Amino acid sequence: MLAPEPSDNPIGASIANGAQLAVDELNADGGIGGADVEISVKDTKEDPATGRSRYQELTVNEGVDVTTGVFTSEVLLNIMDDIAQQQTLHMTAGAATPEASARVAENYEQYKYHFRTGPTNARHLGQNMVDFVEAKSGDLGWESVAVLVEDYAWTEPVSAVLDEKLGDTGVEVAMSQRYASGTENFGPVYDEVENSGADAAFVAMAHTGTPAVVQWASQQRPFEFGGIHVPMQLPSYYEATDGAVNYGVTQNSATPQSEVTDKTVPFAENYNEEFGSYPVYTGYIAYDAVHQFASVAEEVGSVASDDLVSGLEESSYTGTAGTIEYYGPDDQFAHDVVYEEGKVWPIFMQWQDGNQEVIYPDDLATADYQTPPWV
Amino acid sequence: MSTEPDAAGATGEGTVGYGPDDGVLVIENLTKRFGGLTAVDDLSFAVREREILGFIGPNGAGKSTTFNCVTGRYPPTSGTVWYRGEDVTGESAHEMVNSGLARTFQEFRPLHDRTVVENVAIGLVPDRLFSLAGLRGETGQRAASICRRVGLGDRLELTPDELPHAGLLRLELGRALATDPDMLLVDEPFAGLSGPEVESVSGLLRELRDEGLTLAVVDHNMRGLLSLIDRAVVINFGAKIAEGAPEEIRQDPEVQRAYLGGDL
Amino acid sequence: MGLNLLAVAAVGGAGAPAAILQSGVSNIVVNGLIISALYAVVAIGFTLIFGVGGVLNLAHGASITVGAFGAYYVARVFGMGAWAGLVAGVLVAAAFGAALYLAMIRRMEDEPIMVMILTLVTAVAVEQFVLTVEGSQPKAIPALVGGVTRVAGTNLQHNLVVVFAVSWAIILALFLFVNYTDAGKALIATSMSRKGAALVGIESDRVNLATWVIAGALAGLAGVFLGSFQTAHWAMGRAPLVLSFTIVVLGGVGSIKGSVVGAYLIGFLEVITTRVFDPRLQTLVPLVVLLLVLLVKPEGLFGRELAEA
Amino acid sequence: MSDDTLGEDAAVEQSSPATGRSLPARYVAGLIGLALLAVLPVPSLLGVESVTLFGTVTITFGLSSYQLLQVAGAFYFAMFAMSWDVVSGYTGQISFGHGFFFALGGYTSALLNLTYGVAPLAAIPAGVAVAALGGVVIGVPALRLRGPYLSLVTLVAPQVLLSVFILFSGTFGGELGLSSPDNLLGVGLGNPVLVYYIAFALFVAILAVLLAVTRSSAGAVFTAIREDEDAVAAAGLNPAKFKTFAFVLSAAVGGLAGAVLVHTPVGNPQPSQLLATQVSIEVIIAAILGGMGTIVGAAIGGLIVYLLPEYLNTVEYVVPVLDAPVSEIDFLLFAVIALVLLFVMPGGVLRAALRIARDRLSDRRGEGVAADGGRRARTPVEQVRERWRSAVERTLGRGPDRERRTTDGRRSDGRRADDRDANRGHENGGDTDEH
Repeated sequence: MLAPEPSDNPIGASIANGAQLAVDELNADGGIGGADVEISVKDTKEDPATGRSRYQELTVNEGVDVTTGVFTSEVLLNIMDDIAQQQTLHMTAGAATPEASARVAENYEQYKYHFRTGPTNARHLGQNMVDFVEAKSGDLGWESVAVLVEDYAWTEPVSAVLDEKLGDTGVEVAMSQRYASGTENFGPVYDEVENSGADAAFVAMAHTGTPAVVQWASQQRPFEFGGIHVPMQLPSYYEATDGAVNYGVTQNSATPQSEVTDKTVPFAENYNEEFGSYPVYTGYIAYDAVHQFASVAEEVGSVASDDLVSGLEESSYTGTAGTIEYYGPDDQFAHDVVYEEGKVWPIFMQWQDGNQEVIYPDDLATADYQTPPWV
Repeated sequence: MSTEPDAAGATGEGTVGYGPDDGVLVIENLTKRFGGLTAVDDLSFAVREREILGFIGPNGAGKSTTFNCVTGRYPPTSGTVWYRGEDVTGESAHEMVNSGLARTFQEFRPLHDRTVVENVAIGLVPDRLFSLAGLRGETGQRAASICRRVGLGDRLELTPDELPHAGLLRLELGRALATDPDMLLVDEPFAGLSGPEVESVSGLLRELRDEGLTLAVVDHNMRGLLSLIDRAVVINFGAKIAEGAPEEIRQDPEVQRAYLGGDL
Repeated sequence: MGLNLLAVAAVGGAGAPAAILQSGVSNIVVNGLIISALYAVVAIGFTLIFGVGGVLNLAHGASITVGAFGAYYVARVFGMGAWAGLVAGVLVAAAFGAALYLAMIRRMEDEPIMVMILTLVTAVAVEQFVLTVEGSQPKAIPALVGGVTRVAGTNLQHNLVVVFAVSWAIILALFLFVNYTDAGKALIATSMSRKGAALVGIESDRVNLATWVIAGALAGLAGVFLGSFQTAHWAMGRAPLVLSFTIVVLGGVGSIKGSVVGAYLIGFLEVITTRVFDPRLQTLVPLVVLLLVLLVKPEGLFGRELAEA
Repeated sequence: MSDDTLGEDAAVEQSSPATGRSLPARYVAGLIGLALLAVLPVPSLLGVESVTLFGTVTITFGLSSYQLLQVAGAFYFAMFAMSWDVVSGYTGQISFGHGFFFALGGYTSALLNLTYGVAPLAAIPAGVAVAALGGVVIGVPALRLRGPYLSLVTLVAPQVLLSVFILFSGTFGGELGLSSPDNLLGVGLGNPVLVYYIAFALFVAILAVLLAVTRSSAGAVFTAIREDEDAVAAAGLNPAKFKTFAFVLSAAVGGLAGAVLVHTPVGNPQPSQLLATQVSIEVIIAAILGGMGTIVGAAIGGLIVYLLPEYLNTVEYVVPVLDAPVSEIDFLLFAVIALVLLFVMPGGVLRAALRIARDRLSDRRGEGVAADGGRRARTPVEQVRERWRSAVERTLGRGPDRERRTTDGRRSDGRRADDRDANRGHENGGDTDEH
């Protein structure tokens, strides 16, 4: 289990706790093939070098059968070669870079031990944003958007898809910027957005999301705010930002109240009971990954990596975030979770007075979109 | 070291303008200004082969500045310095040393982190990055013999901080000698020395001259110097006010005015 | 100076529609004025310590973090409001400065290199402590004053106006203190010559302590401001520390006037870089300026003027 | 290794003529240490990592594969620390941003490999060359700048580099770095013993070269520069040449370590490992704690500083007040421990150990402490301190530094220096040697 700062970063904590919950359930249910499941959590500190060292600790030293987790794309890419060398199954739960699956596709025999249980890869994240705009821009009243994307590896495919397809949705792209990683002062960026006259900032943010949304709200910038904003997925985020996140929109795997599948709400409730808070998306994915791994291991009757690989390729498992299937070895996104309506199809939610309300897709919607009052 | 005929003698004293060959070290129209302050003002003089020249002036007269301009600590504002017929104006400190002009520091600058003999040995290190000349074997012996030469033979393994004042002066001389100079600039050697010590150091300097070295000795105080030097140049406010044999200097009215009859 | 900058901005923005251009320019001016005032507050504390104690305080950025989180706790966690947070942030950071001086610096005053190393490690320890306790997610500190006014095509946040006004009030107060009070003159005397100050009966220990307290308070204030219009997080002190170097080197060591001028140069340079050229150059430009000044004119553009400042 | 006593050794060891040419105890200790490091992987090589005696007592020797990898990583870090020591410990030009050189070496080699497919063996020398060039870029300004100003340049240089990396993140991978390039000679995770020995061989080679240089006359000149540049010039030596040489040598060695490191399974071309402020700080702490200006001390300090957090990482104890396990706050603990140690023994662990050992030894021999009292030389830290003070004093116009220096140098008379005012007018102009 590789998680960033599992004791204080909610993303890392969700990975660790989600997996822990799944393991507890498995063991209560007799383990895998009668054997108890042990879990070992290591802290990547969101740092590629540390992540790699911890991965080596898990695989070289502890000889684990499967690894999961990894939130940061850079960390994942940095352990891909070690995964190949160690020939140990890895189920990513957090990092979105399609470069990982590209390597699986290009060099299948070497890299086939990598699967991405979630989230959908970054190209699909971009596609998901386009699909959202296409479906909802009318309801939201977004005629033009300013695309703001943080400059990290995971957003490159997102930007590529947005550049390519956003224009075709009928929404005008008034401005498009990849701002520097580590940006803290969004004043200049927002001034540009204002000057561009866009209705909304359409964002892809993870590492830099908090200062961005806090400054948007506290400065009452005259545009709306939505897209993929990872911290905003955090159920305790309203509290953490002192309400600044109100009216912000983000894509998400699931929310504690959304019935993405039958398992979603029970899992969220169990998690809350056990750990005193609700999980973020990585929690759902890590939980699903452990369960899917267990069911495949039971099925093939082995924890040998090669058996597990073929087992997972065949597997269709309905978890908390949707029905999880993987693209085949020949697909350009080999071993990535399939992005498709009815399988894994993320939701979009808006913060409304402290609640995460689903606004898309319509069948799961719990509320209508609200425009910030100052816009 | 060769003993050339005394070329400077022909030129005579008091003549304006010196040529490159008027002495071992020739300073012509040297001026150094710091901002608005003129520390050295159009100063010219020559140091002849194998003499001991006294370079004298009251406190603040510009002696050390002249010295520092000659030895490359900072470049003169204008003027020329010749050493052995070559224009060496503005050359850096180590280049001057390598061309044969060594100096001591008035305020003593030993390397506090090493012994006496190691302090001297640093002067024996060739100015090359990669050198096989180890510091132990031969170098160590040469350094030790230089220490003995300057009267520190029994204190090789002491650190500078353990040396008395006179010992530090000897150490300065030892380190300068280690660079194998033709000429030595000695900055204020006698200040703070007792009478017998002055005698002893003077003896050492005279011996060095007898071995072929040319010396220029700076002091603001002529007392200890008179028996040592062959000739003196006296400056005040950065300009030369007198030049000649010690006795002439002592009688010179302008020199007496500069010192208000005091220190002479 | 303002005029020159306007000209540069206008050239940079040439070709844009006039209205946008105009709002862009007023934007640059407003943002530059405000951010520069904040930078000046940070840099003055840094330069005072350097001037008076002769040491570089690399924990100055940590003081900013300490101030910001002090304010965060009082304002958010204890729910006592933004202004109480401001006071708390300043006090906590001043206490941090005092503690640093008394526990560590006082014994190392003559060892600038050890001070530099120890303060650097202290800064790391503070960062790591905040990271451990609060995590890596940034925290929002409530704005001192809410609301926005539209001025000359720019949205002017009232919060930033407060930042600007308080910063300038502090700068002017310090200037008057240093020049017209006995305590301030003692400070200058100590910065000129510790020996000399001792001769006229100034206890350099107390002056140094006062300097560290003042510098800590200024950094704390800046931390609260930064936290209130950006966010507070564990590494928030790093960039301001580097900016302080740049400003102090630019403006000359130990000079309040120099720091203010340096801060305005750097502040406007930063704002213009981000608006007119590329926002991603924001961190690079001050660094390059610092290197250039160090290499070309290390005594600063204005030399040392603490003597009369 | 030469065994002369000039230079830094003099401060460490009491050179007693009585010991003659027999190998001093510290060399024996050093060689034993190296020998131990050399045989560390043997048990795991033989597949015997533990033996159970009489069915009850289990003795574990050697290290697990993962621990071997960790020690290999520590070797590279020790090389960084040694490279820092050459320039900062010896010449007193304190570098606050040595990561600049590690990153130049590591990134150059990694980029050549990743982008152009250059084999590691060919890419590494290129990395070394670029790092050495970086040494010139920093070393030449260092000729003009003194004290804190030089340190500011070194502090800022890696940040400029990092900003450039972020600005051109497409090429340099930004804040989080590049992915790992090919392994050197194809030695990867599967062969931890070889990974270990490659690191160990390079470690020993660099240690030997740096010991040779610093124990040669060049080393004596380096320490003399640290002590007094004018005196060095007065000895006919060009301080600028030697300072630049020290910078270039240091940069090249650091670059070499960085370049090889990225081609191992324990290293990555990433800011957090090569360029971050944290790296540069850790190197300083390692060298100072180990004993600045000794090379060996830096090596030992480097090993300890790298392995300490790795050890803390395995500790599962939860710190009560912070409510965080030790393994997650290793760097915080490290910083606090370092702070305390720096405060208690700024002269370094090695020096302290040697001093204690020496005192014990002389006690046993019945020699008085006085035998050693004659060699109370100043530590490099004190020397550098002295230089800085003068640089700061000059900058601040607090009068000529010489006065202080001579006070420390126990000048007996109190006469006023001739021409001082003129000098002062000059020296107040700034902190540089403008001339």
